[in-house]
Amino acid sequence: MSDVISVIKRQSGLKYASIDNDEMENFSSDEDVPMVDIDGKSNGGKRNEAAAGEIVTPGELITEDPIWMRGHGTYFLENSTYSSAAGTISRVNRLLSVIPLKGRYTPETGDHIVGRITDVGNKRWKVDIGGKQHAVLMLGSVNLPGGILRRKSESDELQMRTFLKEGDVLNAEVQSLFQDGSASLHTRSLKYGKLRDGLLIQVPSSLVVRSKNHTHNLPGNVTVLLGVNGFIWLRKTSKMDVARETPSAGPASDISEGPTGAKSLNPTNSVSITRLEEESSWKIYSDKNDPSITPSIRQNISRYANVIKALAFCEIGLTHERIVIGYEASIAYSNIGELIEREVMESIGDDVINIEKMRGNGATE
Amino acid sequence: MSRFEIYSPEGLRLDGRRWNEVRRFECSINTHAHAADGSSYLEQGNNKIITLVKGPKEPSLRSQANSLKATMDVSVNITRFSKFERSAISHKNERRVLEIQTALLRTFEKNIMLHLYPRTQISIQVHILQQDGGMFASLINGITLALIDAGIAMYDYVSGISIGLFDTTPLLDVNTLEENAMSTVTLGVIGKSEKLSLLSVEDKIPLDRLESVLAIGIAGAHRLRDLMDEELRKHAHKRVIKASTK
Amino acid sequence: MAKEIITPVAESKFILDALKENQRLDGRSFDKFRDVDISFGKEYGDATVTLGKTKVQCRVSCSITQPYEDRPFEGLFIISTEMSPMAGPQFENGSNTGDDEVLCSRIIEKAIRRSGALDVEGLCIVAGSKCWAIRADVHVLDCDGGIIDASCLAVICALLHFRKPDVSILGEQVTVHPINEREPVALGILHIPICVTFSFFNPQDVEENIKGAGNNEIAIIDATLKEESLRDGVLTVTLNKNREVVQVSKAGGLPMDALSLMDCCHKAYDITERITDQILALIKEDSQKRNKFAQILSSENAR
Amino acid sequence: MSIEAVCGVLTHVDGSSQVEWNDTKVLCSVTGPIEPKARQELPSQLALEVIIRPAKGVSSTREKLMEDKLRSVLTPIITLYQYPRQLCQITCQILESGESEYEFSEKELSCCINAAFLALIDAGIALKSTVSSISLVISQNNEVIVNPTGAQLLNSRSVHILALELIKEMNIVNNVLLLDSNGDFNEKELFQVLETGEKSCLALGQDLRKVIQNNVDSNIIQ
Amino acid sequence: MTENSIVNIAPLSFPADIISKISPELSLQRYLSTSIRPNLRSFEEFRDVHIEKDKISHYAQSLGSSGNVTDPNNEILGCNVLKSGETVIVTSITGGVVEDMETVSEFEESILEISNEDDDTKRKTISHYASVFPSVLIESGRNKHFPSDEEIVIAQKLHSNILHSGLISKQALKVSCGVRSVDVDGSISIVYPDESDTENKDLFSNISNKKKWSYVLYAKIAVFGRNGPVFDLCWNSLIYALRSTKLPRVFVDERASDLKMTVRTRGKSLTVREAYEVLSDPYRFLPLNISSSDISYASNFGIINLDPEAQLITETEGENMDITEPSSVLLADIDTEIEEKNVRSTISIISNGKGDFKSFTVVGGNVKITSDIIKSAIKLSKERSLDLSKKEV
Repeated sequence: MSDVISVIKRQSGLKYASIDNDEMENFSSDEDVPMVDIDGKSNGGKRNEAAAGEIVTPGELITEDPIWMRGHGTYFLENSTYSSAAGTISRVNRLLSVIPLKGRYTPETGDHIVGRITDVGNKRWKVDIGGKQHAVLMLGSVNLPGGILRRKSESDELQMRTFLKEGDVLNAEVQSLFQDGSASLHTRSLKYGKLRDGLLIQVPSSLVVRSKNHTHNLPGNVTVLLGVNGFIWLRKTSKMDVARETPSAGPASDISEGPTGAKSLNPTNSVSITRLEEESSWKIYSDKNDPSITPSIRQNISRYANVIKALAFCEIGLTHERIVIGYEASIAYSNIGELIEREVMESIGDDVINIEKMRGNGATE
Repeated sequence: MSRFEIYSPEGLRLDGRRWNEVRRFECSINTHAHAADGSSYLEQGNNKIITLVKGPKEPSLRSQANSLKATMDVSVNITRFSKFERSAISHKNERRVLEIQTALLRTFEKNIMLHLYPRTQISIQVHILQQDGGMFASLINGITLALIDAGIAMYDYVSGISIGLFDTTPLLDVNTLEENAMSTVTLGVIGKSEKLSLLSVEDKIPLDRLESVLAIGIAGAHRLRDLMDEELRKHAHKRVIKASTK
Repeated sequence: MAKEIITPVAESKFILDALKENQRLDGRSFDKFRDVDISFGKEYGDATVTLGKTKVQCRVSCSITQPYEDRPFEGLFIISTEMSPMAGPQFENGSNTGDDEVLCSRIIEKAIRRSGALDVEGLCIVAGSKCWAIRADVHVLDCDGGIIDASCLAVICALLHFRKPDVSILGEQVTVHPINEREPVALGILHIPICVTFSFFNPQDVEENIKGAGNNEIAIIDATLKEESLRDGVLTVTLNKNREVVQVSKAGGLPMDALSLMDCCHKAYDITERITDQILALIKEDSQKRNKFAQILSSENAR
Repeated sequence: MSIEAVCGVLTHVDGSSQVEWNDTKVLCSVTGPIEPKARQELPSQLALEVIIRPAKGVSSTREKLMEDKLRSVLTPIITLYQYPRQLCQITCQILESGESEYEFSEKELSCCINAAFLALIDAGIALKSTVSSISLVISQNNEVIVNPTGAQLLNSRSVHILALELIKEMNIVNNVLLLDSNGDFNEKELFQVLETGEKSCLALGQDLRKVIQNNVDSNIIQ
Repeated sequence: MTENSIVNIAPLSFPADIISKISPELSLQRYLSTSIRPNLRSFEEFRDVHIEKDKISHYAQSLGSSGNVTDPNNEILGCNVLKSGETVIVTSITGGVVEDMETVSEFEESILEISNEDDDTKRKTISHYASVFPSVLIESGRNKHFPSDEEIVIAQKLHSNILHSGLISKQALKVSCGVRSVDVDGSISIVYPDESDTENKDLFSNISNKKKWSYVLYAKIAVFGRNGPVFDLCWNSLIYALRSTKLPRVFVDERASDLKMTVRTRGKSLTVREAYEVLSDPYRFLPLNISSSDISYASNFGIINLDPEAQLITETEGENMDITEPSSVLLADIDTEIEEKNVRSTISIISNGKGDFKSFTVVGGNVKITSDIIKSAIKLSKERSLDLSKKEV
């Protein structure tokens, strides 16, 4: 290539007199930075290694050291490694990878997620979990009315729509991953199943902080289900939820009652196989919402929803404490609708951070 | 209209720029977070372009799913009010628009790591609100930004630039008046390299001039790449600070 | 039914390996354009171009119509390239909305119509009210790759070969003289654009192509159908004899170094020179043959 | 001037033929039996997709009428039941019309019929019997002219196209596949056309057999 | 099924309509063997044709009432409604005026003049004749926006047959353009060349040699209740409509005849003669003179082999003769789906009842066409055309 004609860097910003011909663009006053000297410092990547947590953009050289193993978000040629996404570098004992700022949810085994059924097909449901591909929920990995021990029969296949049909929202756990990264779910515990009496909101999945338990009862008789995939379900606290929070007297076998709205017929907490059969009766797949939801609970649910939206707007990680703090901070605004104003959202975000710092308990990382 | 000089002897163009100056280039990403995975709004001179990238998502029609790699589709919507006069007919399936869509698709098909997202679909929608020359080049920049915002793995930036040739002097980043008055070349350059992913010459150019026009174009494209990179890093920095306070 | 051409993996690997060793299936070198055979039909404006196994015919016809309002001084010139299953099973009848068909017709449009190869102002009879409408129909009879090059050649040869009836004007009255009455008039051809298509292959893996400095991507001229279906990128350069680049179209595909693209343009220019001379010789020879026994041709009142 | 026909001219189709007769030239390609699109499929027999493309311009209603006639000629002679749920694409490209397109299509159609017949044989599709077709004209002074030129067509009293089904080495006329006459004529002239037509169809049949003969010879290396 | 019980297969018998559903071929043969057809007509019996008086055309209203035309923007120049069996065909003719683009050189024009002076009975070459531009729409309940193959084929057949039949000569469509002049006292008078005296001959001459116009006729044919091939019905309806068609007189404003205007575009100036505003006179009209000797009517026939096995066992002993040649039978005027589906070979004849033909189409199909079949078809078509020509338009 003949030598690239290097172009002189213009120091002062040029004020462009608006040309009489009006359709010509008239520049705002800000400085139009024309050609920068090609061989100037600003172009090539810095020779030294990019530090951890530092921002890289696609095509940028990260390191030339061959010892690093190349993980997600990188590609390599001989021993130089380049970044293939815009994000921050993470170096975990010799595994170098780039975490993109934004990206869809990538399922991991064991994640507690909330999803929506999009398709009913041969012995499986397709579930939209906001990932790159829809997840699969096999007929075999679902609780069927009549208890766990029942064998799956032909008639079940025909009645699949009576259990779960398109549009139903459910919470489930990622059982395993396929070769191309898509997830296979299961709901074989009373904790999981069809969700009702509530409202679904979506936030970027990176904002939901992974923790041991994702179902929290909130003041104001509302329960929140933080799906790791960013799908969040808010609903009226059911008896199940109450039972879950209070340490149950009976032998708390691992079958803890799920908030699937399955009404436990006898309040005593003795867990017995027979009770399981009653619980996994047809109720767990009923579509009827609980009629006794009072308007005040509805208001609480929508207030919580707006609080969560505010936190997401300020890109603050969602944890149980922060939601409660945010809720308390939002009491000041009587009209719930106001909460989604930009300024209000920002002020809630700041309040949550300040109050949290004051309380000193900091984010449960 | 009176014949006014496209390029004055003193070396000034209609809008006061020099031969090697790029127009005002302002871009922002994550502008439509609710509507799409990746979005960008680009103003290059008077070109105003919104780009939305949806994906990698479940393909809408089952038939489109390819088991080895993601399938892509590009749709360019030239609004009727984008030019000075409102255009009578909608440009939807004009052959020129079909050609641009195919060219953009084939440019980014080679740049995106499609094999990482099998059985998925990446759909790119571009809305041209206002166009003032070098529209094809701005489309390339808009799509590059939106793809990066969507977090889709790609090898490098693709930066687009248009160069006019006013009898012997190449003029960088032409607007409509210059585009109508002279032959223009549109380039799609890969990152900081001198590799051309896209090259389109629509009118006659002397063979011996082409090389110098390409050289200027590539330098210009690198310049735009740096501007995009700068904006991206600023945006990323803001997010990282906000995230670190979590 | 458009059935994609699926080349078996073994065959595609074989072709790629052969290319790596500088070999092509039909023994041609990378820069060798298939030899062009042009034949003219009985009537004026009928040219058939054979490029290896690819066979394309172009028919030019004329009629009198009204010019567009915004261009009262110019005649009309339309090029139609419609594919039919005759060319190969991968084409549907009358379809021209597929990606490749759109690119092909747009390139020919830019190469011939937009570049002003035909002098449209010479087609005007009475400014604002009557002008000639020239129509070039491209029929692809057999497709073995290189349709764009063959079609562009066919259209140019047909235009050079075409003669329209002589016209005399008195005031508003236009009279068309049939061919047997007055010698028909040739069209005004301002320059002869020749298309040359390059196909690119990437012998190494993608990262090498993007980041590597090696630049050893393979570029071959005038690929056959099999090579076309395996190529990673395509570049179509149109030049004419007076060293002008009429149009260049590299619509994406394998990124190529600017220098090697320039090199392609220079190679294309040599081929352009050779083919242009061949065309002009053939046209002269055909017109001599015609004048010897200018037999009466059926009158040219096209539809 | 006799017919010039050659088979196997195209490479990417199953069968092809080019027929040139008295300044009308037609190239025909046959692809099949192949997988049809769902909407073309017939449960019990071969589906025929007939496409005729004019020399000048894009195919319009005139070509649609010619396609309908060509289809009605080919349907009885192809053993359709042997290729159930399959498709056969017959594409005829008219290279030189040899007549003024606005008024006439007889010469082009008769050439298309002969070309399609040769292409079907070249493609090896099973036929019940054979066909040969000619165009005729009754001139101003009432004499029947076989295979007229474009000029004779223009100043004729009536124009006829005739396609006959020939059997037993194309020596015996089995049936009239198509007779389409237009213009001013009476019963006597009609039968006169049929008679003359029969003789020249038989003669043409022998020419076609010779073409098929040397096509087969050239394909099979002795 | 136990081994030893003899299964007696009683012959299944179905009522007629079920047989026609299960195997239409068999049911048709059964009908034919009793020498009647599914539509209960005899083999050679045509459906009767009933045509309505032309009521809706532009001129029909004026003729009816006091002569001045009620609705000026009713553009229909000629119309016909034809009922035959269950099928109804409504044909409406509209027109337009177009400038002659393909002006012919003097040399060819002179031939035109010479030839139409001598007897115009002798058929002239085809370039003297014009045609109608039909568009056929077969109502099938679904609103489709592009015509089906059948509609296209019928429309094109109508167009080329009208052209070849020499029904409409180009002379008949030539426009003799009148001039509208505003007299000194403001009264508007329209003068036509053939009616006016000689004094303003020059006025017409300078228009006539400047621009030539001719009429263009479009026909919209709507078919309701399609019950079998409809080409011959469409043709007959179109002929009746053409017989009732009238062409409006056309004139030009006087002052427009010699105005020049200069237009500057793109740096070039251009003098454009004022485009003539051709107007049609809503009151004055000329009948379209189609040559009555060339009027002809269409009829269609089908031929089918009688399948011996399917014959009902009739008592007549002639039945057991050896069947060498499957006797075929000629059916006139095919209608109903059963006939249309099973009759592969058809004959369509357009004749003028006096033994001359305009069009004769035979599609062989799988039935042997013999000359006596053709003869009997010709005889029937003559009778048909005769009684169709007697119908009053």
